[in-house]
Amino acid sequence: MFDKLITESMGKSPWLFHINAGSCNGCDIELVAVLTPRYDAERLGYKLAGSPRQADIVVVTGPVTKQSLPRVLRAISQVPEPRCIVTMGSCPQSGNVFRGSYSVCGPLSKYVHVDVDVAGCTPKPEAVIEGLATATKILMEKRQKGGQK
Amino acid sequence: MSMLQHFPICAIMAYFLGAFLIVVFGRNRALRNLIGFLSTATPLCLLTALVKPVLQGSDVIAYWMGSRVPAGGYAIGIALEVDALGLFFGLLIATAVFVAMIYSFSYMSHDDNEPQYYTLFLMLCGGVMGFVLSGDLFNMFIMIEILTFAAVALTAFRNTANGALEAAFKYLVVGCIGSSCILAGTIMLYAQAHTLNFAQLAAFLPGNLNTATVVAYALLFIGFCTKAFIVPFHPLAADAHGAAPAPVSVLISGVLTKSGLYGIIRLTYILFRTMNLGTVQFWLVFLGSVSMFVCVTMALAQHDFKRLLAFHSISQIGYVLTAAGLATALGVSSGLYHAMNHTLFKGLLFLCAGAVLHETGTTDLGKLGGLSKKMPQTTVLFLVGAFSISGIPPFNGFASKWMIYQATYQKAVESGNIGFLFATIVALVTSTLTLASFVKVTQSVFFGQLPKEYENVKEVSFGMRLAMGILALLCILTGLFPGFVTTYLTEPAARAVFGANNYINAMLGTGYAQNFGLVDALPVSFQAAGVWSPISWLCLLMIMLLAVAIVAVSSKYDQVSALAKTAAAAEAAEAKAGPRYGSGALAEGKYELFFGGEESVFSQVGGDDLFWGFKHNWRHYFSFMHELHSGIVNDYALWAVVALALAMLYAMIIL
Amino acid sequence: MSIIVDGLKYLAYILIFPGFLFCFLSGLLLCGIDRKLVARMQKRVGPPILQPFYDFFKLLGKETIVPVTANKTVFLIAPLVGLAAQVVLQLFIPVFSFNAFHGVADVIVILYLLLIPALSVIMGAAASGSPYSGVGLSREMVTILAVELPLVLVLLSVAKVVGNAIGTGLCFSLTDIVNYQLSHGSLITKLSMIPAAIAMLLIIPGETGGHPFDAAEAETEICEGMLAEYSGKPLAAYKLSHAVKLLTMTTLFVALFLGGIGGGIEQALMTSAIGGAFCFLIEIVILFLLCTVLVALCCSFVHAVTARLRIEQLFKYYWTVVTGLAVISLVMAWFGL
Amino acid sequence: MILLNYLASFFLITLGLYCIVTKHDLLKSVIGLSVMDYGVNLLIITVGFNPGGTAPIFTFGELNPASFFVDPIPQALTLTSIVIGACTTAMSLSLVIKIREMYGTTDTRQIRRLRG
Repeated sequence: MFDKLITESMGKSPWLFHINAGSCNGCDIELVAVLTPRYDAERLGYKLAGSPRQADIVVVTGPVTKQSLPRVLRAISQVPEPRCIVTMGSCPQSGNVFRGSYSVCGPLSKYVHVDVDVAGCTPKPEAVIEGLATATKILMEKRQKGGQK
Repeated sequence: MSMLQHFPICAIMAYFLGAFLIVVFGRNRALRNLIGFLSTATPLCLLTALVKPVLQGSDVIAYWMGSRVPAGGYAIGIALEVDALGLFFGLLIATAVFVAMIYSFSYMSHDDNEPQYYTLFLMLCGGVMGFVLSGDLFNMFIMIEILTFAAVALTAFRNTANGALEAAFKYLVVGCIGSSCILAGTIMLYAQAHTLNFAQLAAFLPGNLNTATVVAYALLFIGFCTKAFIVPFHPLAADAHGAAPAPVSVLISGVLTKSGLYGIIRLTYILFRTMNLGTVQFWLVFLGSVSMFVCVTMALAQHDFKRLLAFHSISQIGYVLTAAGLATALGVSSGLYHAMNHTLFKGLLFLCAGAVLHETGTTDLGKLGGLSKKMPQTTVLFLVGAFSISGIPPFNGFASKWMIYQATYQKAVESGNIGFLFATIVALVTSTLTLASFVKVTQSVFFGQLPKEYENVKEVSFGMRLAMGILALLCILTGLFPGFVTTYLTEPAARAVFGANNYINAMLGTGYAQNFGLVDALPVSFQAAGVWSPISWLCLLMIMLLAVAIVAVSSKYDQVSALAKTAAAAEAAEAKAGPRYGSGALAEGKYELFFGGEESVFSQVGGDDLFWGFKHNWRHYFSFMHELHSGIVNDYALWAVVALALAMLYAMIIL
Repeated sequence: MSIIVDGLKYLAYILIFPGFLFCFLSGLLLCGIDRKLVARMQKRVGPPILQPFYDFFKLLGKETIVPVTANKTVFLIAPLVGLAAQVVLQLFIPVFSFNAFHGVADVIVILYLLLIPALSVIMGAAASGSPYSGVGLSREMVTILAVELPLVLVLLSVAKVVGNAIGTGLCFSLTDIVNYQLSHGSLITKLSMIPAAIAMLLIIPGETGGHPFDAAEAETEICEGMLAEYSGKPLAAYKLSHAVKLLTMTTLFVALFLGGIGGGIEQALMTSAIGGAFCFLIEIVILFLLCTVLVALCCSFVHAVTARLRIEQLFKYYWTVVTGLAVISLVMAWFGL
Repeated sequence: MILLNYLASFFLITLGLYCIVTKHDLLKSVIGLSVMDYGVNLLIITVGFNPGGTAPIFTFGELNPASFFVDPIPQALTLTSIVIGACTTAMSLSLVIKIREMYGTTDTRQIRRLRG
């Protein structure tokens, strides 16, 4: 029962850690917009954490530049299990307009297992919330799977 | 009783004899250590044997050297007199000295001139012990000279260390001014009373206060202040501690300052107990509060481990002086309690600083860091000391500080003098500032990141850990059983402080004090000295255990680590299957520090500007203080002279 | 026999009320209410009131990572010590006429016990070795220094007022302070206590690290400061003890200034023939409501309308404005107003 | 006569202190200390001095009933004090030598590594 409580709670209190992997800041602003009064993601328990140690969901924006790649990976690795990786915007998925640049290493899924992709340039807040909700579900699943083993 | 009578002189002589024997036989290490051990263990045993009659039975042991007992009410010979107050300080000293000696065996083993070190060490101990057990003013002066010389020589012992010689010279100059004050004061008292015996002076003076005796009080007071390093003599302590070897620091802070305090208490409450006590109290409390605050702020500005500890030492002495100056039973009792605690925790902290110096070769807070991984036991011991001095319950500093707050506040309410209230507030704030500066030390020495050059640092040897362990244990015990300490140690001593008649009669025969028509200065009441019930601490312990148990149980059913493992395995499998960049790249940085995603580099947050937010607001004060502590010996001498002049002026005004 | 009964009684105090269970429930609930209120004031929907519970249980289910640079023992034990000390502190504060440890509650003991949770966070942060934690702990320590002086003055002035009234001259015992109020009405109705009460209201957010005095935990600036390296269970313990601290500070305020309310309730209830246990329960509810009002007043409202202060501004603010208020109170108390 | 002694001792002590406070040379500081010591010694002697008193070493056979002693205790004290003074001087001089070796100067204004 205690276990179930924890799994339930995991679905209700996902904390975000936001990594900017060379983004144009459009997605970053949009992510913040999700938390402001109009869309208020906090009503679902979403909260921006200051340190990856406290996060459940990592939100990556930007095309993953050469400069940022090792840092992104390092920060992701420092998030404790169970964790979910969400890419926000088209950049981390395809490179978007930066594709083909010498300094772009993306997509992110080349390096880590990405759980949710939220496409768009930039994605609408509704889409972001939807994506996060999906990620939360995956988080709960991960927790349950880990619990069974 | 007849046997016990010889114990005090034996205790003193054991040190001096040891010093002599080490000069003769000191070349052999084993023999030297044996002599050192025996000559510090013997006085401890002898004085412990006196606990029962003196502290519990409130006997006073008078010992006349060469059996020159007083004739016709005149004390001719040199006397030792051990009352509860003297024995209390004697026990403190014997304990601290014993521990410091154990520590020295390993700590000093790499120095040359070891025999000289032990000789001076034992001379210092003998001097202090002679001082507190003496019943004769001139004898006290002699002992003060012995201990000053020994302390100066020990300060300069590692004369290649930065500033050791300089510190020794400054200490010598100001210390000699203090000694001369004591001598002059002694002589002025002699001129009036024609006796040097404490008991006889105590009987004579109350009825015969005049300008000369009051000036003598000021002179003696300033002299004892230089020994206790009360403000304005605190820079000397800082310099001396910074340069001296750690066990000597223990002696200087735990033992030498106590002798000064003992002198002040004896002087004020036994000899000059009929002076205008209200104003004298105010004076003592004022000096104590100033010492407290000035030294703790000076400590915040330090970046050398031992120098910082030295300033704290004086800050705590300020507490003792404040409490002892209240002239209430509770005040004196709490002051003595804090004096005892000061010896214990300050000794512990200095020994920890010594351990750090021994292993790393530096005490610069900016250079150290992360030692807790290399020296875990020293860290724990240091934390015990740090919590004790900051007055965190349930360590001993809390018990005594709590009593001091009660005492000062009670005094403020009783006398209606808002100045004493000020002392309470200063004491409380100082306590927090103390905590702050020990957080700084903990952060920049034991926690944080380990610099590369200290990768090979090891835990200190068993002997040193044993010495620190004894003190840490005492810190905890005296904190957990404050009722025991107050009942059996400090209250008898406080009673002795106010029992001048008892003191006089024991020395000069029953009825002598009444001959001079004296009454006990102050009634003794310990009603307010009750300390909280220990059940609360048991509860704390229980809750702690409960919390630990809950965690232990819950981690048994913990699936998280399993989860992490499976996730890592899946990651690895995926990395193997798909053409991924840098397989296993994710696991790499997991257990490193978070640096905003950067690879972790060495970036220790040092102690220097840790409390910037505080210092910024006080920047004018700090720069003023920095300029004031100029390090020029003339300035320090000037302070001494000014203090002397003010003390004499004040004494004459209040007469 | 009586030892066993006493033991069970104390066990009940520790485990249920005012110990763990009460602290856990009402502390987290207070936190949730605080967050909800802030959200409403900012015209957001806000998280559910039970959000802190979800956060807490979620953190229990997360992996605990101990960084390589950390001193593992201190890093893991510090949160537990902090939590335990916080709960003990709650035990010492009387709830109207109910007092778990009679005669032990002493304002100076409380002053020092308040230090321990903060100190344990500091020690844990230092033990993690992170530079963010280093900066955070320095700010936390300065915050403690800043808050300590006005807090001391407030406590002394309360001690003086009550001491004057009951004739002992000084009264450090919190039990006596509350008992006095039970029979003579709340202290806040005294003129001299109003500045002290305002100062205390300003101290509460400082002590609990609330806005705008949260320079130590500035998450956007120094990555959660002291908690930068904490994850999983220790973090849960910290979050819990932070929540309990909110409860403790508000309960302390109630005990110091609003104790008289309990007397009124008791009288009202005793006369209306609903006695004993029910009265006690109502008192607990009233206490909780009072705490909520205080949190709304000094945490939520202040949070919603202010921006974070820099650490030296914070220090200056406390040592001038708040200390000034407390000094006014103390001086008035001293001259018997 | 006696007053002169007191004045002289007071003068010596003040002179010594003045020297210590104002002179920026280690050696002069040491001299100041010695001078102060002498002043105190003179004070001790003066306190014990009885005008017309005899030395307290005669036996009863050599004394008449009218003769009285100079107080012997201060003299013993002075002896001790002189010895201590000599020790002080010796010790401080040895320190001065070492400081001179290490710092290359005896100017107090330059010997201030420990400050603040």
